[in-house]
Amino acid sequence: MRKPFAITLDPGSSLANHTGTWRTSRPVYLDRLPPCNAGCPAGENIQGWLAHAEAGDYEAAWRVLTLDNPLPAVMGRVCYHPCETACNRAQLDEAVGINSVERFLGDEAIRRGWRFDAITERSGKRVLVVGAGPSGLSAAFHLARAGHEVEIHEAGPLAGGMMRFGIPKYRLPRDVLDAEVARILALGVTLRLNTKIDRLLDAMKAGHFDAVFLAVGAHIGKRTTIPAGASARILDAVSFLRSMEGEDRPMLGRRVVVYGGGNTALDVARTAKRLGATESIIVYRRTREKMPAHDSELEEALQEGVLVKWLSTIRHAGDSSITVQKMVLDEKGFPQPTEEYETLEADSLVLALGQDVDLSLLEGVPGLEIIDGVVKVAPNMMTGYPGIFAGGDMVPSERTVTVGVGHGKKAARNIDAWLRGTTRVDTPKHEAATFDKLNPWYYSDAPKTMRPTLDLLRRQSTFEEVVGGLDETNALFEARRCLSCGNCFECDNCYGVCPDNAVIKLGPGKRFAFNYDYCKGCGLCVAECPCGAIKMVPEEI
Amino acid sequence: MFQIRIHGRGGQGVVTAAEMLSIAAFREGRFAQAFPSFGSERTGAPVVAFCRLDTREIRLREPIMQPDALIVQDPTLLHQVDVFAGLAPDGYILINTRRTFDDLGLGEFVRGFGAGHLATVPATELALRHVGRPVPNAALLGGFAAMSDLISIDAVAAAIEEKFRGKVAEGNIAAARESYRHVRRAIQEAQGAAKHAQAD
Amino acid sequence: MLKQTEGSRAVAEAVGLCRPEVICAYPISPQTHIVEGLGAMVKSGALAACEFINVESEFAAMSVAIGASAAGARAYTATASQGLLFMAEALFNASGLGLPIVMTVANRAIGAPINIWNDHTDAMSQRDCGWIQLFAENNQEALDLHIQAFRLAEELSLPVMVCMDGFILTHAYERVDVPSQEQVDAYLPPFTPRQVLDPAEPVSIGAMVGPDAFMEVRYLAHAKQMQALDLIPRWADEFRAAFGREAGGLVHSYRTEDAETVVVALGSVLGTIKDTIDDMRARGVKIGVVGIACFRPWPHAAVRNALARAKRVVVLEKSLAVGLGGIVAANVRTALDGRSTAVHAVIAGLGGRPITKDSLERAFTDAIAGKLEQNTFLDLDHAVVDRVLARERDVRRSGPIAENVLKEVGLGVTRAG
Amino acid sequence: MAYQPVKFYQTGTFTVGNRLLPPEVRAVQANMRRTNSLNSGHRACQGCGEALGARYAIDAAMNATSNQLIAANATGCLEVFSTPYPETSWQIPWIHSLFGNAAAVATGIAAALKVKGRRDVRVIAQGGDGGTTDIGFGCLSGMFERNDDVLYICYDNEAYMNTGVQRSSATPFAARTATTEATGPDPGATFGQGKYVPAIAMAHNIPYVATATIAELHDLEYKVERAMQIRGARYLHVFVSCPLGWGHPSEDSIRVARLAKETGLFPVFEAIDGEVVSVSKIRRRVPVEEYLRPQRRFAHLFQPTPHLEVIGRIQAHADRNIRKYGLVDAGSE
Repeated sequence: MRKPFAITLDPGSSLANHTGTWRTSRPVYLDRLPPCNAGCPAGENIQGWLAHAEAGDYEAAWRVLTLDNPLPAVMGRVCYHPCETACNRAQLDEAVGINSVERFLGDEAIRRGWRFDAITERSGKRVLVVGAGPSGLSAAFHLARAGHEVEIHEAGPLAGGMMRFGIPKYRLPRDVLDAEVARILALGVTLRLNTKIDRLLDAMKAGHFDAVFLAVGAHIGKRTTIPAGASARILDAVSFLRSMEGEDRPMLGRRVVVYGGGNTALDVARTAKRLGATESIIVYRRTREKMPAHDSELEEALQEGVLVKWLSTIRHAGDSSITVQKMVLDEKGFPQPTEEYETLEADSLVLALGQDVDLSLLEGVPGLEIIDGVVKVAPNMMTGYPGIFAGGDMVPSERTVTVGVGHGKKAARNIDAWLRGTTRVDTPKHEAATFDKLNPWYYSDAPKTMRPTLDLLRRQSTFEEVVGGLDETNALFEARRCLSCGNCFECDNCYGVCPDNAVIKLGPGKRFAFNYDYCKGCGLCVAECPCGAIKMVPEEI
Repeated sequence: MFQIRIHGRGGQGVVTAAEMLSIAAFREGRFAQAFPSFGSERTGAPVVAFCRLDTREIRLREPIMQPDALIVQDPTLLHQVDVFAGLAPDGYILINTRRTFDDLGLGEFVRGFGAGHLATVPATELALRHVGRPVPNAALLGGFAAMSDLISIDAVAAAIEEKFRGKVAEGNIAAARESYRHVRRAIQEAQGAAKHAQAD
Repeated sequence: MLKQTEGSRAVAEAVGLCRPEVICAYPISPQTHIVEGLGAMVKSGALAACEFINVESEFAAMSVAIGASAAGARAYTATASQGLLFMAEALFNASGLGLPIVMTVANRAIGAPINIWNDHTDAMSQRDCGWIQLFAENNQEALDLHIQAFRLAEELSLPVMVCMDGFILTHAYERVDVPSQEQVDAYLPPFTPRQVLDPAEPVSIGAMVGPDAFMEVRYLAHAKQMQALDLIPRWADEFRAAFGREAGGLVHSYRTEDAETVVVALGSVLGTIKDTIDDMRARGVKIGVVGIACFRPWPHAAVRNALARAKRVVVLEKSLAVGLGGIVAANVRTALDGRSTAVHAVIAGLGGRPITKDSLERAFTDAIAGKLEQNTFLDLDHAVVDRVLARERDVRRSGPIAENVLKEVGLGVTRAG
Repeated sequence: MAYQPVKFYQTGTFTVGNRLLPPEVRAVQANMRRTNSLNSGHRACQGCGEALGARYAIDAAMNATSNQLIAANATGCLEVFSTPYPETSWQIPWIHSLFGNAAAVATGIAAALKVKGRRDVRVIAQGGDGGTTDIGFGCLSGMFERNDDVLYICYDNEAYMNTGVQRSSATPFAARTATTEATGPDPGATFGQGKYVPAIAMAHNIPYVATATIAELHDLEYKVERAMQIRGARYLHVFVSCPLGWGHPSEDSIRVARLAKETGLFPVFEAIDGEVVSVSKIRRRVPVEEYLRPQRRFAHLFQPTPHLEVIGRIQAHADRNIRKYGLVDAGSE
């Protein structure tokens, strides 16, 4: 049509007007480190595998998960999940049930028989792993994946270390453990059981190993001198729990007292209940708040009828009774003795006061530094002796399966670098995705799903697993509660809320880009990004 | 050119009367122009309407100030408005009443008007009888046709039919025709009486 | 087909024959009968494919017409007086956007004091709003001008105002020749808009134009109206050929061939003037009249020609530019630029004051005798205004002028409603 | 919510789209091929709520009508920033006539389309609060009363922003504008609570009346789509924030709009044939201070010390809305 001059205009002609010149600061996309990832001792990319789970692709999720941790089914049961403690969602309603989803994925993998990808290229190097506990298995897995030939020497009759000889069945069914160990071995890892190494250097030479990873754990129960009658029955927790794996179960009697405040103490007390003890009493010198054991475990124990004597120390162990001295906390929070005593009927006393490491195999290895009974290692997990690395309970650290798995991975990566004659440099971590960076409005309310728990009667009488797993629907639900803190999950908000259409949508999986020709720098995209994956940076003027 | 001025009150169909008159003239091949005394008078207020008849196009737009004929739809106006203003000597006067000019006190004023130029007719009564409403305009047009011979009663009937429909049209036509006969008779009598008077 | 009918009815039928697609109606005297007639036609189905919209104001009436026209529909409305002023903003908009809307203005005075009777103040107040303004001398011409108006508007893509005197024409029963639908269809092609709102070819109409282009836009509006000066006579000729009658054009001269005195006027008063001129001619007075059929665009050359041989010009107009005098006269003077011809404005018929032959003849005679001032107010009651002015001089709180005048004239309170 | 909620916990129904949702439950704005009816390059201020609301609404309408849409625009910010010669940002057939006649112009367009038998082409009229609640009110009411087939969208930023932030009849009580300065014994607007046109529209018993904010895109799009499914006069009143006129940071435009709803000051609902049929419940009820504080136009309510009486009166207004429209679920508090 012949359009009247000036008063009638062709559509979209304003594209000629580049309003980007108005801008004084510009939005940029970034990735921030989510608190769950930051908090995981095993260094799992939690948000990464949750993202696949959200999409219902559980195998992909499992594969991402197992890049860092080969034992998801185990971890999904025994991990004390610092990731959930750190989870930003806790400030909205409740933390995402990461641990339960991990367990779901682990169980799903076992159920469906998912296997790790076969190793393609081989390095020709041999690595000795001492100890088939969490650290050893984790290291073996990662080393094997890196193409090295791995041999595990385990002193015990079975693989698993503390996972088998420390953690009771009702927390970790053995078939689960066996399945995940088998899957690691399937990578071609050699496992020698009942193979105790006395002199490490000799063993290395004999086996032509290029490097060693030590993960013998801490299996010697700490003793303390308690005045005791001749016939007093006193055991230590480690050997007691280990003996649970044997043929004939230990005799404790009807009244059992456990001395200590760690998770092991709880494991013993709960196990005693299941063995038929009518009274299972924990004696601990501090208060519940000070107790190192995990509160969830204490809760379960109390539910099962375990009793706790707070602020108490054992002064004397007799044949059928023990004497307890009451304590009070001083202003600094340290327990101080009082003159108040109490006598408890007890058929046996189990000491759960921590464990020591058996360092005998290190004799004759030069350059090692032992402090408070543990081996000192460099940040790359290498001991003072080149090529000998160590991790798990035998190095200074919190003694959990998760930490052990983490050590295994870290050590493996550094051993790999060392074998290749390089040194590993960790990529700098992204800035933290803290809660204040989020716009939680966009997340709808969805409280955490509770895992089913076994009814009390059976918990007190049998060793069936106490905590059940999630089924597929609530696992999906739980996964989808993830806020994807700090990382774009393609919610299209920035694309939608830009008043200047200055956000370009790149398509599924490709995220977005800014069109700085038109972006006026209003900052709406930053304010309305749910997960804090955009920030404003000043323009150079 | 022949100019008619119609006096009446709002609601008596004064303007319609002028319009029908112009239609009747048009139907007989004349040029005609009808228009009201433009205003917004409401029911009951004095109203004037005009009608010009000619054999050629009418261009004049001024109000009619020297009418050749007057139609008075409401005799009570005689004492309010100067209805006779500008009336041509020996013009026509038709008044809606059953009384005579003398009864109305106009005997003196109309002395000298030709007998055929004066007539009264009870148009409102006729309207009430035939139409059922006191709208004397159509009846008066019938009377005017009889008095002036400018338009035929049939043209008036046709004009009424153009303005009204069905029963209303029929009633008005009936009223017009009766009024026509009434006036024709009255004028013949008056003229007869006039002749008689000369004969003496 | 010949008919004896009311002017408003005749216009309604003419508009109906032009196949309008959208008609906006808002009542105001004396225009009302026109839209009433059209409304009836649409309701009865006699006028098909037409939307008849009862709007809530004249402002809305013109706005609805703007929307309809921009969407490619042939749009029509009618108004008068205060109504025209109430749509003033939309009038400028319609012409500014170049929308070919046709509107009847039943000319009427503008208050205060409120007055429903005829004069040209309303149309004249909008003479510069960018619309083409045509003035009808009688009902036949009013009818014919509407048919021409649609063609003119749509060819130029400009709105056209057809002005006819309120009551004097709108309410007058006269003989008119109403053309057949075939005749009108042959003369007026279907509306093909210059620009249209259409999803198939989107445009933005009504952009904000700044100093960088506004001058040009206004110039083009002016240039378009200048084009109309050529088109209007051409279509008047075509109209004569098709319908066998004179109608429209720019100016009409009557007995001006040897006239020393030429009267200039617009609208229905031309009829009375012609009768007056015939009488004076009969007495040998060399006088004629020029009727302005198109006031906007101002037919400068045509008027200059028509008045070429005049010794004196008397502009008889029904409008007053307060503080200046005759509006038409002022335009006529520009047409006589550089000539010595005397131009007298005679302001007449304001607010429906009758314009009689006697008064006209008196005014013309005075003009010939050189006794007319530049501005003369026909039949003005000097006694009354002098007394009112005197009182205002003496008394501070002299009260409202209108009421004072009525008192003086002895009419008591106003009868207007 | 009036629309079908999507059970998706990570982002619920509130984000624009999500890679895990089927396209049909994502917002029109999530579509890579959305029409961008109001295109880039317009001259609206940074973070302009009206520019955002207009694209949201018109894109949704385009989507609902398969792009068979014509819009009439009242004078105002939207018109000025979108079509300064020689550029227009509109991708649709669009006309600007006057400040006060958008509704009437739209009526004309609708009439033309009806005559031409183009029932597939739909008409929208749009304007700001000035062009709607003040100068255009007569035409708007006329359009309603005739039930013309037009959707009128009012983008309400509560003052005459185009002319420099003067008070309109939609300006809320106590707000500072250039003609209701924050000085004297009772600073800010002192004209009651503003003219509430949605209720007036409902009083015309037109088939559809709804309110929405730029903070709830899905709700807004749902209402536009619903409106386009109905014939006759429809009215949509969209709350759009104005960083310039209200004095809040440009990035807060959506947040402020969200607070207007969450305080109850701006009820979000829809009405059929003059009766409220659904309301958008308040998710996390907040006191009006949270809404007032971020805006400089209300700064005088907090300086030097909070004017509790005035704030209380505003809170009372919010509470009245909450009662009247049932904006809070019983038991949710």
